[in-house]
Amino acid sequence: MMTDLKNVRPYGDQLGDGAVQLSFTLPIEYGPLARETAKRFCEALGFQDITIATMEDLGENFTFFVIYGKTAVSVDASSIKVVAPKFRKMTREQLDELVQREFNRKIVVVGATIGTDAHTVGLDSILNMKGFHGDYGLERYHAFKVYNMGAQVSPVELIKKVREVDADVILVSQVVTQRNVHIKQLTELMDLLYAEGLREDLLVIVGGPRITHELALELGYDAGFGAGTVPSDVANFIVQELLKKYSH
Amino acid sequence: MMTDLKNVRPYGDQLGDGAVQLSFTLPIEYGPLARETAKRFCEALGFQDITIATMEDLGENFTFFVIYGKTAVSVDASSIKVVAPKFRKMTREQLDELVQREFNRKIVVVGATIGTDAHTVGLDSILNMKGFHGDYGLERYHAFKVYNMGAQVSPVELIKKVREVDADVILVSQVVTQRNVHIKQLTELMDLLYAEGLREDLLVIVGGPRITHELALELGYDAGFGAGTVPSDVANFIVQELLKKYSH
Amino acid sequence: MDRPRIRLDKKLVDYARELAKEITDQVQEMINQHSTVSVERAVLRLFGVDGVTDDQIPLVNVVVDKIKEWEMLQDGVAKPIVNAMIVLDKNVQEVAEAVVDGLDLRSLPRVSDDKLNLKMQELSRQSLEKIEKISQYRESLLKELGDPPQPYKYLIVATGNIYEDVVQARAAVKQGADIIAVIRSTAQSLLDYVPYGATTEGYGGTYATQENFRIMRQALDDMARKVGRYIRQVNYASGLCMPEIAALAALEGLDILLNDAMYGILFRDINMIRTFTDQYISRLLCAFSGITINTGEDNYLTTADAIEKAHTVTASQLINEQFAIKAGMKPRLMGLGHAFEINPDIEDGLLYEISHAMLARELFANYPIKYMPPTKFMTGNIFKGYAMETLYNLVSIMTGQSIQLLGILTEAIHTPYLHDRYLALVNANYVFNNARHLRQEIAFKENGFIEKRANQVLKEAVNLLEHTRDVGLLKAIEEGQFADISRQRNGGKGLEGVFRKSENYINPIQDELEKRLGVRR
Amino acid sequence: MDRPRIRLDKKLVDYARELAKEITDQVQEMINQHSTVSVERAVLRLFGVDGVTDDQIPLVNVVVDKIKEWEMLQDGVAKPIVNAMIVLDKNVQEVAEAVVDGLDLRSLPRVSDDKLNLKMQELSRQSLEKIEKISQYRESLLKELGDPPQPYKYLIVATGNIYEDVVQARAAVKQGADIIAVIRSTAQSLLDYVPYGATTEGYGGTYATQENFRIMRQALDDMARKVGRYIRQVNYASGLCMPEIAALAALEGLDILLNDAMYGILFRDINMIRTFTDQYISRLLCAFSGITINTGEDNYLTTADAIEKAHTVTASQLINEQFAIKAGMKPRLMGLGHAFEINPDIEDGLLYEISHAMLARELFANYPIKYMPPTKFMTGNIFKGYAMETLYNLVSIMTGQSIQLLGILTEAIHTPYLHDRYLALVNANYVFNNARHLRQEIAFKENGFIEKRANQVLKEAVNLLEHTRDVGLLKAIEEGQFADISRQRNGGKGLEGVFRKSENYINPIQDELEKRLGVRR
Ligand code: B12
Ligand code: B12
Ligand SMILES: Cc1ncc(COP(=O)(O)O)c(C=O)c1O
Ligand SMILES: Cc1ncc(COP(=O)(O)O)c(C=O)c1O
Repeated sequence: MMTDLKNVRPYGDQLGDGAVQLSFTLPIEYGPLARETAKRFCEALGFQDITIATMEDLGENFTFFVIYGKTAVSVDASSIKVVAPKFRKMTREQLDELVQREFNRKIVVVGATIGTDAHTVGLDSILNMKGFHGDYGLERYHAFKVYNMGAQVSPVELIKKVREVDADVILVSQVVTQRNVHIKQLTELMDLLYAEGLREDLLVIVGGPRITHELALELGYDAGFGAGTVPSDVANFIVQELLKKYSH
Repeated sequence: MMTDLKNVRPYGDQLGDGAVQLSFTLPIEYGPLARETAKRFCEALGFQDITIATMEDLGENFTFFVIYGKTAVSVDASSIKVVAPKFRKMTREQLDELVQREFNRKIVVVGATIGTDAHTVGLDSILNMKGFHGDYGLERYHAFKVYNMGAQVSPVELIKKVREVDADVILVSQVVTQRNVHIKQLTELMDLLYAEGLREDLLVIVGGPRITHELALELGYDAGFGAGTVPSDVANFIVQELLKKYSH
Repeated sequence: MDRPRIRLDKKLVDYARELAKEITDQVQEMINQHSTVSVERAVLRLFGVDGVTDDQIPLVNVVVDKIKEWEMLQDGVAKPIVNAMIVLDKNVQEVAEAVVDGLDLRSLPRVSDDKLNLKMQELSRQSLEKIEKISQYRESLLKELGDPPQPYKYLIVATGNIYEDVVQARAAVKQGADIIAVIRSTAQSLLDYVPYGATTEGYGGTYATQENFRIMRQALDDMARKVGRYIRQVNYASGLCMPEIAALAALEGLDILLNDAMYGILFRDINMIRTFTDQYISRLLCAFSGITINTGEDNYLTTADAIEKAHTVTASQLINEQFAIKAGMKPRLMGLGHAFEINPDIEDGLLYEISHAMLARELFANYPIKYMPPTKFMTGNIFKGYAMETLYNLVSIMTGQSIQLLGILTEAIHTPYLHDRYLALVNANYVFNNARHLRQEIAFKENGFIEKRANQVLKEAVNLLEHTRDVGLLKAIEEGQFADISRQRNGGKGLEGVFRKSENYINPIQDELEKRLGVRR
Repeated sequence: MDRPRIRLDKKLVDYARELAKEITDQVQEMINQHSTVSVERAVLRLFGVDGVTDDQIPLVNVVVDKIKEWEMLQDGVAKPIVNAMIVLDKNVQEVAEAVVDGLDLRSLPRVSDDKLNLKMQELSRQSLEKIEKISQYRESLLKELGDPPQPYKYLIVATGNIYEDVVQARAAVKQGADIIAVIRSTAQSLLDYVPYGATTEGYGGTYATQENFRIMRQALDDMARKVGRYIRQVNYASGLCMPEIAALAALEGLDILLNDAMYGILFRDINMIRTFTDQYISRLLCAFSGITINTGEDNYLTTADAIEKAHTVTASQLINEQFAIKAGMKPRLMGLGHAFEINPDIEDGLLYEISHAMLARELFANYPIKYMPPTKFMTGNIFKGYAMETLYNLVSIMTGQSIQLLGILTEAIHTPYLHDRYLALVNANYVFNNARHLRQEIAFKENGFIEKRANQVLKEAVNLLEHTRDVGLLKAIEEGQFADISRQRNGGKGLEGVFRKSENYINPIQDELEKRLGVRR
């Protein structure tokens, strides 16, 4: 399919049909009024050709809907500048060699899940030998010396460790995002890094299933890695970014 | 849950959160640009707090998305006038007795799926003894004499039958709605009824999974019955509507 | 043990087959006395007649209609045409074009029967050799690329536009489809001709044309090489043009055709004799060219209750089997159909589904049987529908089905969107892989519900077959014994295209096919 | 046959239980020497101390902290308080309030031991009689309304606001839920007190308070009468306040408590001795009041691989079982946990799941075991997740599980929306009903994959238990044998709340419970 990037619209079964599936619950009693309200709601979102595929009684005056509609809304994708961590993909062996040649020492990485967040699996899958989806973790590289501090680490503890091991890179993980707790915690860390005069010397990277590179940049981080990240992405980014940093 | 009908908005896990699930495909290659385009698309629909729950490569430059977003859009349900066939619910026995008393004859009903549509199960479930969902069909009522013409009946044949049996009611079914073929076929029938001078004397009712009462009225029908209709609804509507008709 | 077993009453199974044989023996006698316009057009197509008139009427239609008009059709279309070829020293296409341009074949002198027969045989052999090559090529491609594991994942495309169909088919193959069926435009089954060329406008489906077959075939072969597994192509030899579609499918190397001995009669109101005759010739072609047929027993359950009428599926399968045997088909080409259509609200409905699936599997142990997904009880609740498809896929992998038409979560709403098909594959890929060898690890209780139910359905099928044998299949259909639908032997569409063969009737293609398939009558 | 069976190596099973018994015997000795602040606060709560100070600190915390400050805690909280009651002729609440207001219990004269003991016994009996009445009432309600069929459908609500939780719980019950759990606010497990009153602000859950218990209980009982089936209520006796939550749950008639002998240590970094001691007292209370415990073995599989570490689940179940026996619990109250957490991309993953589920079922044949849904491998593809839940529900009904925590299709995205819960019920209702008696109709191959795999997991569990017996449980935990997490015996939260009992230590509630449960030590 070749698309006109100036005019991208959802595709159901033909180009430009604008077909979208929605589901939601309305806090209104099951019945004809609920159906009509749902339809109006979809119209207000700009949908036409609205099919109420199902409407189901959830009890307690709630009604659940599955709806298909078509929209004329389209996006000009040609004007979008994507923000994503930039690196070209090299193999582990190449990276190890490169670091050996250019740094002649291991790059020191400290990882932690900060604040109240107790989820470690994501961070571990980037750091541990075993890695993720058949892609080895940073510990497997000769290029890195990894300190994995685990979960619920306070920014203060983290910074203590950074100083202790003279780290080049901080990797923080944030999985819980309810009530934007991750933003609070990430901001706290970044503020402290500046306050301690450490920010400049470090590459500071954040990851997690609902982290985007865009958000990371906004919060003053060097990169953000989201769902499905493989360790080699992170390894490549770190090495290539540090090289840039040091060559300036 | 008591809702402010003036201000109805989807409910995810708290009143007013406006949470909606969407899924759609964009005709654009899987990757960061696709992700950003999807996000912009949802923004253009008026969503905030957009979570791209998943983005999957369909091949051939198509990308599939499941997205959650929140909207500030709400609907004033208090101002909506619902259009729906009006009748009060009486039992089969009551209806049979009523017809016996008021008409002293059976009401004659002709049913058919018209045009190219070959779906009969819906119509049958309204007409046949067995009925639908444990609710007996019209043939089970003493009140009705039913002629079920089956599928792919042309308007001309249908009208011939109506004259032949001196029908009171026409029940047409339309299931296939691709390219609005049902609208074409329903309009054709209605035009012919007028042309033949039969419209006034008849109750003309349409049903089908994507038929609404609103649409039926627009097309000049007396009522429209949608998905999940039970025969007793139709029976009640017919009897009560004919009573009104004759008492005028 | 490579799948669970149930014990069927062996005597009853044999008896059921015997009944079905008797039933179809009677019908075959009638078939042998008849031919149809589509059969004759198929002969012309196989001889090499192609193209349409300026009004888009296929030449084969013009020629057959003319010959019928000249009252020469009772002898078959081959004789007058081949006679003209010899007399005028033209090839078959030139003769056909000449007829379109006004040539009256009645005006030509007759060559000797010997000469005629020789030429007819030559043309038939050439034609069948061509088909043979095509099917050998497909065999070798299948070997080269490798056959995916069963159940094959069968998906439909239905945009109406063959080029858009190709895009969707390619995507589906990438996502894991093993079989692609292009659904036909709604009205096509009642057209008494095969449309021509590449088409871009269809209604709920895309027209079956030779060119469309070719375009899709090429796209699928391309993709097959890319993904490294053989991809099967499906269309419909159903409706008024069964034999012609079978011929075109053979010429374009299709793998599977929907083809049922009774579907057209019951569900499309096509005349009985027309359908029975057409199915025979179309199956000879399938048998010869190695095309698998898929029968349409699933359709019984879209109108009737899937528990009450389970036996009609079995009875129809047995009848389809016997008809196929008569056309020289081997079990490996008989994709008999059945379906997962029980009301999901029924307690222990899954036990019934397993039982019915096991019955089909046991009765037709090495046949490539085709399993159809839930459709009737799919609702607008796409999530619940997706759960139903999960169990459907599980029953299939658990009981060892062969061809799996994947269920679509939006079945109750619209013809599949691109990602509806993707989600169908996500579901099947997950279940098939995650439960890959489940069937080797479980057994069903001896004399338990599943076994008993299967035997009961078989018994009911035998009762229906007994009655059908007694009154004859035509009468049974008139009585409405199948799918609760009654059709008259002198009614239905396409009756005017049926004719009784004269004593001098010759169909050289049919003769050659019957000879090669060893079913010479 | 009411479900399929697999044959486990009987000797190995007995040996495994013997090992778990030895392991827990060692720990129990240590438990007997300790008490904790939460145990003492539970005693006060059961005597009848209620309420909070102006700063929202529970009176029981103030009192216990004071007594600790006065270095009187090693004898238990009961003695000084009951002494004060007698001396001052006040009820327990009045004494507690007096302490908050500054009364120094050290200043009071001591009454005779006999008098003291008599009063303590009286108070304990009164307290336990109250609990007995409550649990009898619940028994009779269960009888009256009827117990729904297993697996029970267990759903969570987690809005943070108890009143909104009630709305969502009511809706869930209407849709078919049998059990409602109110998830606790994230931080609560690490609070060393139980919050007070009705709460409307929580973080990813709603605070467990006595008043919240009461509000939900009433709502569920109302709904139970409406829908005509008994509805069970769940909360968490986990974290730093296990005994107190158990006491409050007993007083408010809860049916189930999440309660694990090691979860707090491993997953919340709570001190070992604290957790072991607390779990014992909390289980005495559960045993007495007929509260089912649910253990947390599912948590092992959220960090470790569900195939590689399957045996850690089994080992933990056996340890939990022995600890529960020591607290006088009967099998019918032991809801040991396990989970459906295998990577869905694994070929034959479903066979592993079935095998693991059968192992738990066979080892704990009549126990109300609790089955947890896929969480780790749930993704943003809610459709695929829904398919996974379908197989999860199928495995449960097929292997005869008892308590089914329903999976939520948006597990990877957010805490459940109202309709996410509804869809979970749609799935479970469909599968449980449609496959209701499947378990009576199938058998697993003798010596097949499922049976062999189960025995292998059992063997690995035995190996782990053997090592644990050899080094002792505390040491094994220090080594990181469980969940790959290492905890030190002198580390962890809540250590400061643990104390060694003096020779004069008295806990009249515990004594009475042990006596009545026949586990007098
Ligand atoms: C396992 C799990 C747990 C385990 C955690 C065990 C552990 N030691 O990690 C336990 C059971 C303890 C747990 C507890 C809770 N959990 Co939890 N949990 C999950 C679960 C099921 C899986 C998470 C996971 O391991 N994913 C697998 C990893 C590999 O994926 P990942 O984290 O996305 O990591 C990848 C990328 O994001 C990235 N990445 C991640 N970190 C980093 C860091 C860097 C530097 C880089 C470069 C990349 C990177 O790379 C990884 C590989 O691609 C999710 C649901 C789900 N299916 O996602 C809920 C989930 C995350 N949990 C949730 C909640 C609410 C909780 C609780 C608060 C519940 C409660 N009320 O008690 C508690 C409290 C925990 C706390 N204080 O934080 C919610 C979060 C909701 C939200 N949006 O905020 C979820 C989504 C479940 C839900 N629907 O409610 N949980
Ligand atoms: C069964 C079925 C068939 C059977 C029909 C057999 C028969 N004799 O009826 C067969 C297999 C023949 C068939 C064929 C086709 N079908 Co069809 N079929 C269905 C299916 C699976 C179920 C329909 C059904 O029976 N529902 C059960 C009844 C009880 O429900 P109902 O019709 O909604 O009726 C209720 C109400 O609507 C109402 N009602 C209906 N009629 C009337 C009339 C009156 C007067 C009143 C008061 C009420 C009323 O009351 C009923 C009870 O509540 C649906 C998918 C689905 N699950 O819905 C597709 C579906 C309807 N079919 C579809 C299509 C496209 C076709 C074909 C065109 C496919 C093709 N390309 O060949 C063909 C052609 C048929 C034709 N020419 O019309 C599409 C329609 C898409 C659209 N929106 O237009 C659907 C939705 C499937 C899909 N996703 O593609 N089909
Ligand atoms: C055997 C058979 N032929 C054909 C079709 C398709 O219908 P049509 O006759 O419209 O081509 C079906 C549909 O299920 C079928 O089963
Ligand atoms: C035994 C047990 N306790 C408690 C919890 C809940 O966690 P928290 O400690 O945050 O209350 C779980 C969660 O799965 C559990 O399994």
